[in-house]
Amino acid sequence: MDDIQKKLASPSKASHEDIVGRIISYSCIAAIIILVISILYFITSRGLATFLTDHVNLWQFLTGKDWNPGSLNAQGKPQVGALPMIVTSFSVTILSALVATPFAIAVALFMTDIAPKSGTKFLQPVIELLVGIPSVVYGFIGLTVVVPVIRNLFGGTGAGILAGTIVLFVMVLPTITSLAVDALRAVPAYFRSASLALGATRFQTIYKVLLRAAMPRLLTAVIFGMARAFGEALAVQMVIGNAVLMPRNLITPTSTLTSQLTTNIGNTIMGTLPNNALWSLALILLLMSLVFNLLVRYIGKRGEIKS
Amino acid sequence: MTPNQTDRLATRFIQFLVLIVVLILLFLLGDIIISGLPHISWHFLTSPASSFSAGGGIRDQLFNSLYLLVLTLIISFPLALGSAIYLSEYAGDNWFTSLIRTAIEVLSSLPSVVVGLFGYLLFVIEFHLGFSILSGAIALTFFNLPLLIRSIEGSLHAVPNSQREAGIALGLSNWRTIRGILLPMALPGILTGIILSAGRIFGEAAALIYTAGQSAPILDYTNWNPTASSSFLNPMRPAETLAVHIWKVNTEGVTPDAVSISAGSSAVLIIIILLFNFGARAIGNRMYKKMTGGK
Amino acid sequence: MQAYDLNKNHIVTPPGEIALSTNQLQVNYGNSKQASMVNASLSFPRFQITALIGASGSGKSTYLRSLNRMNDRIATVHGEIMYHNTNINSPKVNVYEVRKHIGMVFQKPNPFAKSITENITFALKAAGITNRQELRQRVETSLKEAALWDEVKDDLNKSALALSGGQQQRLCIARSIAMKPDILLLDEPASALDPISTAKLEVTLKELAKNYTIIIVTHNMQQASRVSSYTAFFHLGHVIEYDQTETIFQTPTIQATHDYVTGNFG
Amino acid sequence: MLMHKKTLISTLVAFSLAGLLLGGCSSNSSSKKSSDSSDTKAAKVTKITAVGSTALQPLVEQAAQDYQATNKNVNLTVQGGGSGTGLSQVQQGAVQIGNSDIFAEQSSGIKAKQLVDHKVAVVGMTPVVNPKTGVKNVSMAQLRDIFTGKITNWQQVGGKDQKISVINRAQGSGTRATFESAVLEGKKAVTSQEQDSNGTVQKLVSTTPGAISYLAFSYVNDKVNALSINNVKPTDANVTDNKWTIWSYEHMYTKGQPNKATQGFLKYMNSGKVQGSLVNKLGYISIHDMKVTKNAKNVVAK
Repeated sequence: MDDIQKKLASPSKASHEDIVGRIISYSCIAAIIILVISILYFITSRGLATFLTDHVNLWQFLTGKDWNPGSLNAQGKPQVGALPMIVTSFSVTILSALVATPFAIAVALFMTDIAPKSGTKFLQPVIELLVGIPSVVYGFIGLTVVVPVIRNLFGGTGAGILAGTIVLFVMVLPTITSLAVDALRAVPAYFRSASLALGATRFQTIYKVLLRAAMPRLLTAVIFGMARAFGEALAVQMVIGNAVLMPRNLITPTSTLTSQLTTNIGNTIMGTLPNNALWSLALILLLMSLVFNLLVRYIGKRGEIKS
Repeated sequence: MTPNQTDRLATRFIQFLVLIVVLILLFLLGDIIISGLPHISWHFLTSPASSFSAGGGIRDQLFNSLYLLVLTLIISFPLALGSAIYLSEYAGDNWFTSLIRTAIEVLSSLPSVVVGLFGYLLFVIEFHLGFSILSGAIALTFFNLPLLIRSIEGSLHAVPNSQREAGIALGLSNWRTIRGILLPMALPGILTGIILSAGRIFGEAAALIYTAGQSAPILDYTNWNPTASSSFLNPMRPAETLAVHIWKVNTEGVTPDAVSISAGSSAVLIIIILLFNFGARAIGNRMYKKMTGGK
Repeated sequence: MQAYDLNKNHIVTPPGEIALSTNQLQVNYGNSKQASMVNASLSFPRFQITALIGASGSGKSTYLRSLNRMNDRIATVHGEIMYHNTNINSPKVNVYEVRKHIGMVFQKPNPFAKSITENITFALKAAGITNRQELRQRVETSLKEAALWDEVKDDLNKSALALSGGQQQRLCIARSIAMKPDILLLDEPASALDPISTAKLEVTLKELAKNYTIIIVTHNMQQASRVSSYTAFFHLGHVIEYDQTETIFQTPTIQATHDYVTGNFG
Repeated sequence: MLMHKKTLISTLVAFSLAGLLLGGCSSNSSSKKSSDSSDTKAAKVTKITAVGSTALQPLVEQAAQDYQATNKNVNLTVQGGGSGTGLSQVQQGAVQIGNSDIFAEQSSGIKAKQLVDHKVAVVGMTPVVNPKTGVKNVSMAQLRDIFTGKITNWQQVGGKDQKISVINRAQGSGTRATFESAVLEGKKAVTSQEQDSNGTVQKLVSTTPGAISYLAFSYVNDKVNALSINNVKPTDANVTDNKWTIWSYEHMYTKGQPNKATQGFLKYMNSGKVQGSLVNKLGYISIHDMKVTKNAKNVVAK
């Protein structure tokens, strides 16, 4: 056996290093898994208590329209119908995403194709600043600016889905934009040059080639934006009005899952139905965020750019 | 309409939308800073808050915010770094990795109040950490981790694969390659990510109300013993941060100057976040220039 | 493209000392059932330059990258790679040692974002060489061997990214040979370089062949005929012909090789 | 300059490793540390935590600060979280004092018998309306009809022709419980906007045309109109003899009899120092000034 042969057969400093590296990074990921499992278990167990300990019918919970967990209805059953909040949460989420998407894509296109240099230099900080503004501040601006404007334009109290949508629009804009920028940047440059070389105008290239090639990732961006909107609490709570009523139009006070949760969690007694019911709302939020993520994964898998 | 006209029109339209976004930001910044700036004074920044009379400042809240930020980063950065390395360098492309990714994403979209209560019941009560900066920092770690992991992983991903190959082709271990070659190259991106996530920590309120608490006991800035209960360095003391202060002053504040305190605090918060952003950019650019030899 | 009988081949075993040989090497990328490389059995003579030629997708790079286990994470490799009487394609073998002895230079120059000196010393330090004197010595020798010393000796602390493409590639070679490997694998090292840099590189390679066994992948047939003493022709994942370079280019045995080297291909 | 970068990286790595250790064992070591420190200092410093009602928080917080200035052996932490949180935590024994706006008996899920009530202040509440409604006085019956949704226009109570928009407080909040028990007589409030804090309610009522809600006395300012009920004005004096009926106690609950240190602080809360000046400064009514008492069933006695 020669020297080299021996070296080849025995572990070296490098192999030890790699074991150390693996241990470090694996234990980090293990710690995170523990964190996630603990919080998921925590929310799930509390959220399910409404159904398991208090024997609330799941179907009634999802479709009932009366939310008043502290008191009983005519049949002596607790009033825990979460439908108005579910509907409102979805409405503000979808509406704000619908409004934000064109703006986000416009900003992204501006940064990637129309004015890549100055656009990025100037708009990148704009986007990051929008992320940086705390939701408390968004909420107060919503309360002191958006709500009065809506009240003056449409009457009523001003609080409602419209106000929530406007506030959330600004809040999800940066999320969607930065992901849309990534999506557009991922389209290989030769897609653009090939299209332009064929005589297409910039708009035709953007519309027919870029947006189409980037579509799966753009969709992903929108869904991430929706996930953010769905989970936002403090800002929405201040402008939505917090009345657990089925929304009849865009300007009557209503309530989202998060706003109800934030408003009432401190006032309920742990272990009682009103408290458990709120945790069930949190569970819905958790499940929805799971659904959004699975959706993203599904779209991502189907739409990978093959190159 | 000819294609060229459409093209021009579409460009105008895109520019118009961009303009609106910029105007929204300018309006937000303007609104916050213009209404807050007149209330910011040296006195405001350096005197303690008052619970019922006018003229209170935000000295302790400001310090608490910064201290909490540092503690949160000390806890979350190493975890995020290790996990990001795992995800970008070690993880295979399989269901397990995708499960972990989904779990991390779910973590980032949890409503803060839920995380706050979880932190309250588990850390404050169960682990006897009490209302403390430490509890708050752990709770904030939950939000910060997904952001940090995503940005670190992104920065590692942006390092060309040829650098990895160069490293291991020299007989270096993967770990040495990551530490010595990939991380330095990813450093500007990682730093930017940290600073941007710092903005989020700085602005978080709901999760802190139940963990770091919403009262600021008088701090002794001359006591450097971190185990003394009045020391400003004690991580086991309750602490109200600037964002929580804004929330409290606006919701339950009884001081006559609540409005101006809130406006001033918001402006301070935004200015600090602005500084973070510009800092991140400047540091990132500088490091990038150094590394590429000024090219 | 004309369909050739891929199982018809002509493979010689070079006389003299063999530095590295493969036996029935098969490579599958990812989970793909379709092998990118099948049954490659070649022997590489010590202190000679061997060229691997073939069209894009012929499997020559795949084969080369398997030789120092660079494909470990992206592909499964079956078969034997014999080096110093050891099958280095075994999971038991210390892969880091393999790569120390079998160095590799890539298609695109990939210097680290460090100074020129650090590019060379980084791996040396990791390997446990800490003596400053020795480090300095190795930097100088390897840069000289890679014919880069005269151009950079005054700028050793400058970032390697500030060098030209050709210089970067020679730095990458210097970085590899500073580890004192046995064998040097080069994966189309000149493809990103201009003709002048390429010519310089070829001269360097010929110099290096005095001390190292070199295996080079190239799609440039002139380059193969200029620098190598043995040449292997790859086609669609099969080794079709392996012989002395002169024989391959002037009197190949197999029709496919003939068509390829004369340009009547595809 | 490259050396500089390298030191930065190594600091970063060192930093992260240190943090990893810290993060990894933070739950253990720090909990140990805290119990250690409380053990070693047990002779000297006792830790008291009071949690709950956000309405009571400013008073207790300020009192605690003053108290600690003279009593160095007590370490007081005062936090909000809501009355529900306060009651559940004190019942579980997680905190020493649970602050609440409502009687423990009124809260389902709380075993009130285990808890000892310490009333420290009285809060008066008043209906408030947007100044432009033009209404200054209503009868109790009218007020009830407004909040149950029977009266929907200000014209019906002598104001302008304007729709009434009711802003309620969060379900389960102490303020709402007090208001409903004093005004609604067991009827159910109309489902409407809910806000969970005095500050937000004050802002909304002052800006929303036709708005009505209710606030603790200390949050009433010149931007909102406080209503008189049956021509009784919402003043502290009227609360003390129950002419004004919408008021409640601020409670500090302990589980069983409090320990010595907690007892000392509760005594201080009841002393002239707090009751004589601090309570009034923060807009509460001193418990000493009350000429009547109210029990958990809302029965008032002289």
